[in-house]
Amino acid sequence: MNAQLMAPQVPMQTPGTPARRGAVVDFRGVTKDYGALTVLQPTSLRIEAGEFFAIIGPSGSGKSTLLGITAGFVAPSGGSINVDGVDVVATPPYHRNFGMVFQNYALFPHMTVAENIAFPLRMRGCRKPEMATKVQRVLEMVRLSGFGDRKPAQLSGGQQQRVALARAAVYDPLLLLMDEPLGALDKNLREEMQEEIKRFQEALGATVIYVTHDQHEAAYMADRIAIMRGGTLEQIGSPRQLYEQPESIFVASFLGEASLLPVLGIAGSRGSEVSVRIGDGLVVEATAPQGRGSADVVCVRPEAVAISAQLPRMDNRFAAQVEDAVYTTGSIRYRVRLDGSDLLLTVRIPSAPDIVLLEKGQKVTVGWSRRDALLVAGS
Amino acid sequence: MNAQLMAPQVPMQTPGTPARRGAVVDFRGVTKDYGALTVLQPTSLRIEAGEFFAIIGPSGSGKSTLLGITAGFVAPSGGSINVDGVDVVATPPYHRNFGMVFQNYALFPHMTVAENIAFPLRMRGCRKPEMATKVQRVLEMVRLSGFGDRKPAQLSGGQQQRVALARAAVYDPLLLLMDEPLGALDKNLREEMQEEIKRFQEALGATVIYVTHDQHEAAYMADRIAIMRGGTLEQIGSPRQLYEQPESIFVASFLGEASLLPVLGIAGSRGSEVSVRIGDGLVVEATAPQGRGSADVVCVRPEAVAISAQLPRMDNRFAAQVEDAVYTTGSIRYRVRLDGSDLLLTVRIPSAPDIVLLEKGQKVTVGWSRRDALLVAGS
Amino acid sequence: MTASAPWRVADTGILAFAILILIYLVMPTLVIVPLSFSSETFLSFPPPGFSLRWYEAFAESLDYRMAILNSVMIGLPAALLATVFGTLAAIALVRGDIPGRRLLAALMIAPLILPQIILAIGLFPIMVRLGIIGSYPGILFGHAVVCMPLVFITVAASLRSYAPTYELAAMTLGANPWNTFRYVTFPMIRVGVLVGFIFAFTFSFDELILAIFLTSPETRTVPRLLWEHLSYQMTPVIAAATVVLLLITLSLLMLAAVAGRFGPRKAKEAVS
Amino acid sequence: MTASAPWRVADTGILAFAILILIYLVMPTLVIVPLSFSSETFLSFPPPGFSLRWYEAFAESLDYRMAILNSVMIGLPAALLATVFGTLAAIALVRGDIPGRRLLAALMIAPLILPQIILAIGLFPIMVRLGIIGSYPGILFGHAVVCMPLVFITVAASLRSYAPTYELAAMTLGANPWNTFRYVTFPMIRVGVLVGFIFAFTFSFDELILAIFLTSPETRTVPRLLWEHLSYQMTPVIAAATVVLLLITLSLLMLAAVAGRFGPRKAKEAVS
Repeated sequence: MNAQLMAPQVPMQTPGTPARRGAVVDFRGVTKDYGALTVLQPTSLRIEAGEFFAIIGPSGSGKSTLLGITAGFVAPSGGSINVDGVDVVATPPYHRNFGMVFQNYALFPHMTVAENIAFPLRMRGCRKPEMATKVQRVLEMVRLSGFGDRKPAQLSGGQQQRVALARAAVYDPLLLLMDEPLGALDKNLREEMQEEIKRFQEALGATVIYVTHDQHEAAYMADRIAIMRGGTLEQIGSPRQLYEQPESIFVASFLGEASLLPVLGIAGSRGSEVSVRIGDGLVVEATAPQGRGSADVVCVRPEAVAISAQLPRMDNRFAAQVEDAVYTTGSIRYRVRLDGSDLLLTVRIPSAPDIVLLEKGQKVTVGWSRRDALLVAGS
Repeated sequence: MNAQLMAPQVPMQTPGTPARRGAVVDFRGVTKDYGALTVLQPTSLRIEAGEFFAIIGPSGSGKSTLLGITAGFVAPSGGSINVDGVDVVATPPYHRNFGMVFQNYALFPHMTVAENIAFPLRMRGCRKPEMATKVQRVLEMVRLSGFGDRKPAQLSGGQQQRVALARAAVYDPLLLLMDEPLGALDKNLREEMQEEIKRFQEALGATVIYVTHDQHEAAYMADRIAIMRGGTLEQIGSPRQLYEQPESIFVASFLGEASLLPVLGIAGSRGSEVSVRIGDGLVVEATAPQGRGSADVVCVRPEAVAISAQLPRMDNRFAAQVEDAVYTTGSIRYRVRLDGSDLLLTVRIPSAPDIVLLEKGQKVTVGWSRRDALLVAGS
Repeated sequence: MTASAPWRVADTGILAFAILILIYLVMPTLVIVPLSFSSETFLSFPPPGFSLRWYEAFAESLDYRMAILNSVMIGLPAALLATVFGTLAAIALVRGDIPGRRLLAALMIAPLILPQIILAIGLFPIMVRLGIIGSYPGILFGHAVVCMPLVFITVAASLRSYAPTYELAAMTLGANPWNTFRYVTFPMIRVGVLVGFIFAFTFSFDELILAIFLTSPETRTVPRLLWEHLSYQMTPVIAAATVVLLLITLSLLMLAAVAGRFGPRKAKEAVS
Repeated sequence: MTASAPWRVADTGILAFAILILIYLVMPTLVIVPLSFSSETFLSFPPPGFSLRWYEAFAESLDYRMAILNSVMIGLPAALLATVFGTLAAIALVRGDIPGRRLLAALMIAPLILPQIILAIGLFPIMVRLGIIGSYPGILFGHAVVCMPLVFITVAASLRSYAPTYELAAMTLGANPWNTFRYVTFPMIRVGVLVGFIFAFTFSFDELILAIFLTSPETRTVPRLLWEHLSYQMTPVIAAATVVLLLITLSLLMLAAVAGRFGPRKAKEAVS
């Protein structure tokens, strides 16, 4: 099926496989303020051709503003946006030739599915027969071939989302903008649509800028993620980089779960290998990232921690006591208190039918390797 | 701190620890139809005292209707709801004495935080000094002591949610109803509030009925979960029961992820140990749940599957090929195709900084134990 | 059952209101309709006998024919003007980013609330000086202004009933402002515009005070003719004319209600 | 900048509309105000000299004092009645579960659209027969009915601006229907009710046609007195009276605008 998508009957701009290259988007010092209120600090960012780029952050972090500026709905207060080398800041939205998918789909309720999809082609003066072929092709791509004559209100949420995708892609834009496109869907449908969107992007070969507040969604879908906070880019990297090498406490706690143990002092160091004191007689063997100075906490991911009576050959080993135990889908999550301190540590282990949950108050030993204990700066 | 919550200065209905028992809620054949449209089939369900009971299901499954009937907003078409042995169906909502938390908080915008919380006490003719003490106590419980004089609009989403909790609990209801209370919050705030609500319920000792569409939230918070589908209860059980012993394909795929391998035939059986054929020369050693007949698929959870070059002593071992590999927060998710078939299997393994992702097309061996392969009936 | 309990209080209110409506709207009709079928020349109630003679007299009256024609010739262009400008004003104020929109919106409603007699007293000398007193354009523009608020209100309500995302979507899809209005905004508010037009026409058709001041015997409308007859003498012809005017008005309002019915509704949320 | 592009078209519209408003609302004022300060007895424009004599005449006129008193004595209770019933009707129709609410809502607006002359012609013989023609109750109830739509519209808009969850929450917290209304619904719609009341009073204060038919020389209101003077002779006293009436109306509308300003606003969504 994938192969069929790669070789459509109607020639795309670049025929054959691999599909066309998406646009390169280069933000240079883009800012936005409303009078005294700055919602977007000067932001520079380069998104590569064909990249699936996610922007995440809490509400008010400026992620929607950045997308609005890219789409042309919001005029930036400064800076430029070069798309394939051309500055589009002064171009009105209807001449930017990007595709955009909205959270509530924004399908025109008075048009049929086919008319909705044909709309951007009609605006481009496309001829009737060509229009029909293109609409048919893209309907097949989103597996809604028989639905052209229905009104959007007659479709389910997932189907509407697929029509919105089709409409935003039918004119082969080199850049697709998506603003929380799955925000209105149920959990399970959302997971299904995540795959659909990824498959769709691969077939299309477009660059995607994807705004969401769901970190799991971003981690699952994106090649790279930008985490925004208070109008600035906090960190940019692949999901794995952000998760395993967070550069700030904010990033460490925003993406996934983390135990953050405050550093009281340095007990010793050799290159990137550092021993830090986190309590009376509690020393953690940790790793310092290269070229960074301050170290305010030790970040340990819950799945890096082993928990049992005996832990052979672990860099860090502590006696602890179970504070609570929770079964979640597919895994068990313990909170343990390190003996001789008030420090809480989160531990997550995969569940299996024969695992019996540890009880509250039970004495345990927890351990993790130096490699999994990262020093992270504050703020 | 927990200890302090258990022994408040103002005596609760039952002083000392353990806190009061919540209400027992007994639904007996409760139905709801609008003319020819039945939105809730006859439903019987007993919720124990002090239980945290979640109801999940896709939109339109009847979960909100069931909650609305319990609250008294919707009159059932039939059946009774006994709360501590008394049928409340004919009782108007304002005499039911339940607490309820709404998705958008429903804090009265023209009243201060303290006035909002005092409102139910005022409706009960509570005297001024007692009112002030109770409001103060509950504000402390939700850690908002200094916020009594603010208007709800001056608070953040999480703070508003905590005020809503306080208001619904200040008159010590024996039953708390929650309708997607965290639906309007960002992912990270939501996880924080989940703990807050659990802690709050424990301190309060009330029975909670919690409606959500988020399966992870339900699994994390609830003692028992009811999964609804098309106006009926599909399955009831602890999160672990539902995840490890789903009774239908719907439950297996609604809660968490699952590889569902269609059963082509039975190759042999001995008690609950069954060998089933899933393809040409592909036989899976599986477990049949007791007392159930049909077996349409073999359900395998992604974290039960091991993936590597060699798999010693596994009940099931198959050669396979990697279809795709995705890094998600804290884990790696592979989709593999079993050799000699079109069957796709999902595998999830914990990630660590030194793990290198397998590449697409790579030959691997996957395996899982018989215990983790459950036969599940269709529909 | 229990769900609607808090509105019980309100139900009593609506009952009381319905009774008042009955007394003040229906009872006059119950008086006028029998009078219009009276067989006698004097307005006496109950009428001594049944006849259609006053309807015949109404139908044969050149004055009334002229008046109806005038009402239509003034009402249609006035309603059209009101609809065009009222719709544009609603779009600018609801969707646009104009400073002081609250004040401007209040200004839009003003002609509905301001006493028409003030308008009439002020317009009269101006029109006399411009030499357009009693002409079609004079009354037509006057009616356009007082009808505009009705269009503004209905169209603004239509615009507020959906998020502006549709227009943003149209723009990203390549529609310039005019095409966005033509293919997206207008179809979405079509019903509101139609209902506003009908309201505007009805209002102009029934308006009396401006008509008294600004029309001449050649351009006088039905209400003004009725008014003149009332000052002169009370005959059942007036009752017949009133019944006809009432029927026209009610038909137009019914038309508006039917149009509203087939308008786009907000997607009804599923119960659960 | 680019964001408001599609509404450029509408901006042109609002400009055109503003000009029309100027001509039809402001220019009359520009004529009447100078006239009222005229030093001469004849209405001539521009006025030959400045004086306050006509305002003195207006202030000393017993007729006008009586008329203002009448306008208030009719307007206040009429607005109060309209507010009580209009609010109840809005609550019942917006929040209740009454069958045929679309039709009932249309009925509520009807008195605003239906020609008042029909109402007047129908009510006149009934009131004559009941012996209440020219009395306070007759005109008072008449005004209450025609003012009610204004209250209904503003209160219904207030109710639609927030979800009924607040009332459901109040009920679960132990508030019976009356307490729910008193402590939750009413405070939430308070501004809408107040604005509706001001609109209703203004409308009654300015209403002419029902006043002509249903009041007597003892109960006549300011607009009717103005009207009578107009039929009799045009003096600058009329201009002075008109200016006063206009000022009262504008003050009331300003009051309504100020009240609306301090009303609860929808929580403004953060930009990002």
